[in-house]
Amino acid sequence: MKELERTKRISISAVLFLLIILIGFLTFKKPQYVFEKNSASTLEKIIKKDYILSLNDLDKLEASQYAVIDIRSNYEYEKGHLKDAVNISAHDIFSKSSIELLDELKANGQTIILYGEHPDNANSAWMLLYQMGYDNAKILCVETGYKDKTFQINDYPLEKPRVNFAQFMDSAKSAKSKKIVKKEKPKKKVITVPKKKKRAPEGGC
Amino acid sequence: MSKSYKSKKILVKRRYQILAAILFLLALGLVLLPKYKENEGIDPELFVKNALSTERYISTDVLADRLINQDPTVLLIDTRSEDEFNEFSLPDAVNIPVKDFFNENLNPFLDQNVFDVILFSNDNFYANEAWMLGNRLGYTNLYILKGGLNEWFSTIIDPKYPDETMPREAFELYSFRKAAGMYFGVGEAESKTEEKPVQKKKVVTVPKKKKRAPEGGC
Amino acid sequence: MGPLIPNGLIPIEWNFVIAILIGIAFGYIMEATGFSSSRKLTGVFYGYDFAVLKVFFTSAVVAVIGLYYMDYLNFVDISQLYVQPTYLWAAIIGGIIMGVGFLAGGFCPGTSLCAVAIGKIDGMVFTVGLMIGIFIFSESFSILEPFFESSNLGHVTLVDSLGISPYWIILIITVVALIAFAFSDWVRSKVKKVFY
Amino acid sequence: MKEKKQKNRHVYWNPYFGGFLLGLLIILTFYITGRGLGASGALKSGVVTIVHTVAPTHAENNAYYSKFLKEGVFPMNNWLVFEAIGVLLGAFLSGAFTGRIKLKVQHSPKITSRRRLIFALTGGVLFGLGAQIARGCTSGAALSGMAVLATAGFITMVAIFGTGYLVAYFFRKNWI
Repeated sequence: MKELERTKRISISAVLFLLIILIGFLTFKKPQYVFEKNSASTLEKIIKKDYILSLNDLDKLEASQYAVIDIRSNYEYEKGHLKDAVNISAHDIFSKSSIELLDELKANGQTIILYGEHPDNANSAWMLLYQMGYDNAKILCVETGYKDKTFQINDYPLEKPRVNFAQFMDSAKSAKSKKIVKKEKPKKKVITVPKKKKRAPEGGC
Repeated sequence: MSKSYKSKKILVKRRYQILAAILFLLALGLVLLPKYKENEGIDPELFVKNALSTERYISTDVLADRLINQDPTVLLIDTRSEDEFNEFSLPDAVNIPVKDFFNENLNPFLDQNVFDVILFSNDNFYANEAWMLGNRLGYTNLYILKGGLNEWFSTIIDPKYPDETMPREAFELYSFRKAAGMYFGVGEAESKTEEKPVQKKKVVTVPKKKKRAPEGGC
Repeated sequence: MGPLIPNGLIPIEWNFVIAILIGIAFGYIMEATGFSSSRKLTGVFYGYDFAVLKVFFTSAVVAVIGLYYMDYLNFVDISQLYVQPTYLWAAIIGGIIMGVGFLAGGFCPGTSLCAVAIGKIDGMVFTVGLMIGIFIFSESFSILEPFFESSNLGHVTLVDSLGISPYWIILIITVVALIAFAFSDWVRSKVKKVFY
Repeated sequence: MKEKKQKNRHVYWNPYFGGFLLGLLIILTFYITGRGLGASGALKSGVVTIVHTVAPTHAENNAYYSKFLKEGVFPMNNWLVFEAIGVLLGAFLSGAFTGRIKLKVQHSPKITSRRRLIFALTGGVLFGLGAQIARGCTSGAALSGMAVLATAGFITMVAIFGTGYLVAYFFRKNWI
């Protein structure tokens, strides 16, 4: 019966344990926005490349199926934009109205089509929206600009090399071969990436 | 047994019951707590902030300068496909196609804090994708070569001769680019034909980042 | 956030200092709870002392509840914690051998160290036995290896094995533990007292 | 009864209190190091070191020792070894505070010291063997494993205690 006198200690420590958990809850702030998709599944989606549309693809879609969103700044949008496009500047993507609009589009099953000055800008916004769970988002692969003071929108040749690099280098080498400047070739570089500080926990037993 | 002992025993028993109830309630609390999806990586708000910033871009001129000065902290990463990489790439570049981003042998090149990793592709697009993936996971030191190889060729390898009307800086830039172009192989065919680009033979050692090394079965 | 050392929040150099401090706390708690006494330990099998069961289950339940609360509150990332790999048959056979060894020797490795520290000769002999056992295993490793490496299920948790939410598992474990406590007290009241 | 208690210095903590503190310690350990507690790993390092000192080539050729022998790393330079040193210190402190430190063989009055020691040795050998096969002992596999809901932890725990109850009858003379 020696245990009898000792329950006070457990009670005290249990109360402390509860207090710690309580403090934890009080200091806890639930993140407002979270990424729904993990990085690995995002990468899979990226490899598929089925979310990139050209202007032709856009024409084929029915108007009720999609909503075009212009992610450029409000100022640029005012100067000129694609017909029927809605402006959600990338800076205000978390504003209440933008999120509401995006949610509504998602609920209606409509495709969100993003475009900006350059596919890169649209891609950044797409990466955000896709990872946040707006898997109905797509990119319009276009470049926008102005010509003769009118808004221009053209397909952008994505990741297309402008010249054949290898050939170009070969010809460049021989063409100007007379102007040789003596110089040392950079030494072979040995790249070692040291382990990052973050260590995987080891086994214990 | 005395009376006080008996009452004490009841008190103790009650205490145990309360403690048991606390434990049970705590466990029940876990079940009942509203679940939210835990965020992997950085906050989406920070993600946007980083994505909107243009700090990640490094211009071809700056890169050329750093390469010529043999800056040891530069690590070039080619995010194009392997075929394209084999055909041509920048000196000492490592090929990590975007699809291999999480490849356990290649990922340590990206997820580190020693080198300034400069991602490039023909354009910005693939490099940007890789950068965004890293951005979300909080990788530091990732940069993008602005304009990619296209820009590299039109500025460093084959710069345009500036108009006569342009300011002096344009000519200075032009001569820098011209010199840089020579450094990167323009017009050296006769003397150094045997010295093809060396990047493929480069020795690269990556320490393997072991996950959960099954250590010790005691 | 946590775990602190793997995430580089505490420099790795502190690892061994922390190891010693944690060890001291571990040893102190074990000794103070009576785990240095083999007769107290084996009491759980004869019903005269349930300290092992109580300590074991209380600590497991407290730890698992605490860790999951910490995970919920983002103090620690459960998925980063070390989960030992499950080698199904190795675990079962090893457990059976350990069970026999427990009853014969009256200690387990951690408690035998406590017993050594307070001068129990049987504890020291047990520890020597442990090392001999490890030696035998290592020497016959080439024979045992196929079995040792077989039926590897990977670093699985009950969540993966049973496919239910960890929170329900915790609730079930807690209830089982509480029932076990009540049951052990009842058994103890029936069994003849043994003084040691 | 009271006298007996005092004489034998068996005033231990309330097991629930001990368990509670141990639970907190496990949380702390996982929070700081990302791993659990352990004990037998330290002994394994000890064995590896001894074998490596006595017969270096043998140790390097053995598939099991060589796992723990890395170039330039002393096998005793291990987290678990330091933890085990701590355990010894901690237990000694606790024993010293309560006056439990005494060189003796603890055994049931029904058996001799000799028998107790023989059984302790056999038990130790079996436990050492089993702990290696199961990749962890009670503290390492079962206790820490249960804290993170590891399947291996539960299996090992059930196997140890299940077997314990099955064979308890045969060893009753040693303990009761």
